[in-house]
Amino acid sequence: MVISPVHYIALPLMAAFLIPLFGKLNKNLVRLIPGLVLLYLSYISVILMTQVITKDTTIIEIIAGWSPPWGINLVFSPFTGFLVSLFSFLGFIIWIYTYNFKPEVDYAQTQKFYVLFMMLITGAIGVVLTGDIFNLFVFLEITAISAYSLTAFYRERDGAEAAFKYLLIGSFASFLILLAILILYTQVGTLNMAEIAQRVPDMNPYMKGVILILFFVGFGIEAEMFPLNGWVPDVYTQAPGPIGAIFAGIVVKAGVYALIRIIFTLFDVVEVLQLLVVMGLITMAVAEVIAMRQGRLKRMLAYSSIGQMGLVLVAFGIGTHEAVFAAIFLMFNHAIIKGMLFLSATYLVYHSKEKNISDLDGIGKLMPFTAFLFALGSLAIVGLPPFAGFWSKLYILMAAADARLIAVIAIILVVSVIEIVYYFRVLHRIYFKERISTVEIKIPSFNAKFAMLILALVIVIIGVYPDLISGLIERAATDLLDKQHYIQSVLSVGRN
Amino acid sequence: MNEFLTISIYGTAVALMLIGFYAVLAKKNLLKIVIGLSIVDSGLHLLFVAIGYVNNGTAPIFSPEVLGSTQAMVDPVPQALVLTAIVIGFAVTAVALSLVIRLYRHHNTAAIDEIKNLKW
Amino acid sequence: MNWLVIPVFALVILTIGSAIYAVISKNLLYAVVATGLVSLGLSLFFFILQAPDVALTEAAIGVALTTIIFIITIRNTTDKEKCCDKKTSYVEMKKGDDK
Amino acid sequence: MIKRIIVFLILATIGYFLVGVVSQIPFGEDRNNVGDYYIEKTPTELKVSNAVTAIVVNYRGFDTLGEVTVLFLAATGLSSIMYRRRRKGEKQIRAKLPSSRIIQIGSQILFPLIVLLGAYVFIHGHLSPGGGFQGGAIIATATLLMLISYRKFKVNHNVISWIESIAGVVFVTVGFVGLILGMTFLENFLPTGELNDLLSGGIIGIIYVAVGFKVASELAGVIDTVLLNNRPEAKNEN
Repeated sequence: MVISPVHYIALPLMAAFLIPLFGKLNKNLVRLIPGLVLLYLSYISVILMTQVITKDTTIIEIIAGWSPPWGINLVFSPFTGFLVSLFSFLGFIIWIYTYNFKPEVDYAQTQKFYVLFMMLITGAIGVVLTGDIFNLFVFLEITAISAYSLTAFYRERDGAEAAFKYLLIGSFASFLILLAILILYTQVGTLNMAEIAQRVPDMNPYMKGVILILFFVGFGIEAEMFPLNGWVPDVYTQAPGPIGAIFAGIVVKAGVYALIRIIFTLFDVVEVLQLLVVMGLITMAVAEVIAMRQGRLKRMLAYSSIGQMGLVLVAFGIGTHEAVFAAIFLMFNHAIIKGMLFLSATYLVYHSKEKNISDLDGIGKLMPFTAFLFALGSLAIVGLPPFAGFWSKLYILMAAADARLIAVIAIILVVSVIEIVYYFRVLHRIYFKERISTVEIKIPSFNAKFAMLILALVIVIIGVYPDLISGLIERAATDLLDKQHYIQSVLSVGRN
Repeated sequence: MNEFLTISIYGTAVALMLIGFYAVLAKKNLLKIVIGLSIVDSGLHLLFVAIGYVNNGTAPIFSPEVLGSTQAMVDPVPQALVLTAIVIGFAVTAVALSLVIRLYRHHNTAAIDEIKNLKW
Repeated sequence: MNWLVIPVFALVILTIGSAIYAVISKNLLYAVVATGLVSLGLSLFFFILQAPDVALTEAAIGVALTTIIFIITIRNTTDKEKCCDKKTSYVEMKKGDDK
Repeated sequence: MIKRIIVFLILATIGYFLVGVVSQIPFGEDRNNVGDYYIEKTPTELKVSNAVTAIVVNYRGFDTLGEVTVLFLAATGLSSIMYRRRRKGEKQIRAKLPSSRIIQIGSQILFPLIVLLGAYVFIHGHLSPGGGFQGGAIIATATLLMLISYRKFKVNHNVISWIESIAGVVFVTVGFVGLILGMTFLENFLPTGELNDLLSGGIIGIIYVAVGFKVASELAGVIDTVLLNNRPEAKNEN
């Protein structure tokens, strides 16, 4: 059997269906299998990416034997492949971290946790890979339902409230997306994204605007765009720690991907890019200002995450090749760095009831390793050299300068200062204050330390040698901007 | 006749969505909100099936008698999509209701304004 | 005029009427039954629109299963929409649950 | 009061928008889209009578795989959300009073009939309206009937999880067989037979039966989970 992109979806599904049965054989298999699956996915990512990059092709995987306009297809191009590889790799690292996390949770719950954990990642991968707009919706729902359930996983927190809030907003988003798909189908008569892209230019402009607005708001909710992002901090705070890392590192990225794919490939409306810049700036500014006022560590990280997503949207909105390159670079950096921040923060406030920042006073001496990694992540995410975050911010500023967007540069710089202030406030508490809090500390288990260390190494290495990854991102940016190539490579598959 | 069918079906679909949205926005009871969500979904499903309709069409099922006249068949694609959408809607409703039960157990109320984190 | 006009009209009234009742009713149990009626009306609409597959699905999932899950939820919680003020209701519900 | 006005303003906006959009969608006009292709190919190449089934299971079979997964995740998530650690000596109580004799006997007679109907619906999914989802839902309803009429009726979770897993694995395996045989995922590899025959449509029948079993066991599991948690002492325990 040859390696093909369909393994990304089919294998996790198979594993998810089998986990209840394997659990009867040996209880540890339940924890082990998701890791093996994610490891395999990372492995095929390497193989497929090499194939795509060296042969300079786009792999189109047909499903059920019906060629693209009629059947569903998966698209593994440099851009989607890059994101999918990122998701599988980060998912695997987070799995290593999760392996011994909260061992006191009952077996019945552990089993469900791992099924939902794996499907959360698989849903996000599916959103990125699929070439069919309704199939994208289905994968979005897979992600959403796992996310709702995982948010409410802990009984002793207020997870159910956060999950209900998330569910309300999420249902609204899926309503808008489904309505948009419906109107789109009446106008172009197809669900294949390449064919839609081909037919959209001839569409009634009024309907085009309507569909674009519906998609924009619907996927904007998933991408944490202002103003419908009130659910984000609650969900990130209430969900189990590693799941917060997955939300920040993987799930949001899938939402951003969907939004970008709709805007860049499906529709040919230029004005929407300016709207994207404006919305991104508002999202970023509002979120960072609120983040400064947060007293709880994870809420602060959540608002910071929203702010970074705003920056990604701004960069995509500028629309030039350099800007798109910078945006994809930032997506990568944010996934790794914010993932690590969430993972280390989880242990820093493990036993703290309120998860307040003030509980961190002087913790640097008690948990040197975790605190050091958190500090490293903070320095990286605010964009200080020589860490990975520096390069992406620099590229965004350069792209904005090229496009002569002085106001954008000014806002980004001001916001960066705010970011530096609130991250350094936390670092100050960690290292330069005396410990007064009586909260017990929890030393991370070995595998958790290992997982965080890998992410930290990635941050440092990419910071020193950005060229290691910039080649891939360059190709991804070219691929995203080349709409005709996407349409042709998908539609040419079955027509010969 | 066709105009009548058009107006009544599109009208019902839009009316259902609006009624559902009213429940979601204005009601304070968690269960009422979930009911509202499911009514919104119903309206959307009706709209979906309606766009596939063809005047005087037949159901998209081939029997020996209709094999010759496939033109008069309604579009099967929206119907297939609605099948998926209905099942997904049911799944979301079930998860929402389980959250309602847990919130009720925890706070002993199903009123949205007595649960602190839901206010925003 | 066509023979369909009157049944369609009745169906519209039934569906929208039940939806409105489901939203305004103070008793949640009635509201849930009304939601089931909306699904029933919908399922008949699907039948008129030549979608027997969807009609069957809506009848099985929308009318039967959704309603049942709602009813079970109400049995687990309360059937009053407004729960007076919290202090008195707490005691009342304790009693009510024991019956 | 202000809140009410805001709500009505929002509703008016949504309503205006929806009416404006919906009035532009033509109703009842002839098809000219991918549906044509499906209607043309379904009876000739797939030999399936029900075009909706053909789309759901074959042309867009990947959606259905996703959809089954959504239901599976809903069942998993639901039982994770409702989970509580059982205290010592605590029993799971369900129905508060046993139902009357009439209901018990009636449901005893109805139960096999409803199950039979459900099985019929999903076995004939490619010939007549209906299919895995509908049949599965019907069977789940039959289980519910037994649950409410017999206090002691137990849904065996072991059996349910076996059926569920095996049905899911069958679905994915059928997909993989296509891949192994050098075709694509979920592609039909069996002879398609004759139109309007029970054994027509190749893998469509297998998949729909698997979907039927899976949906039935998942829905029965969902209902049972929600019912089991209906306990008076289930309060303030967290």
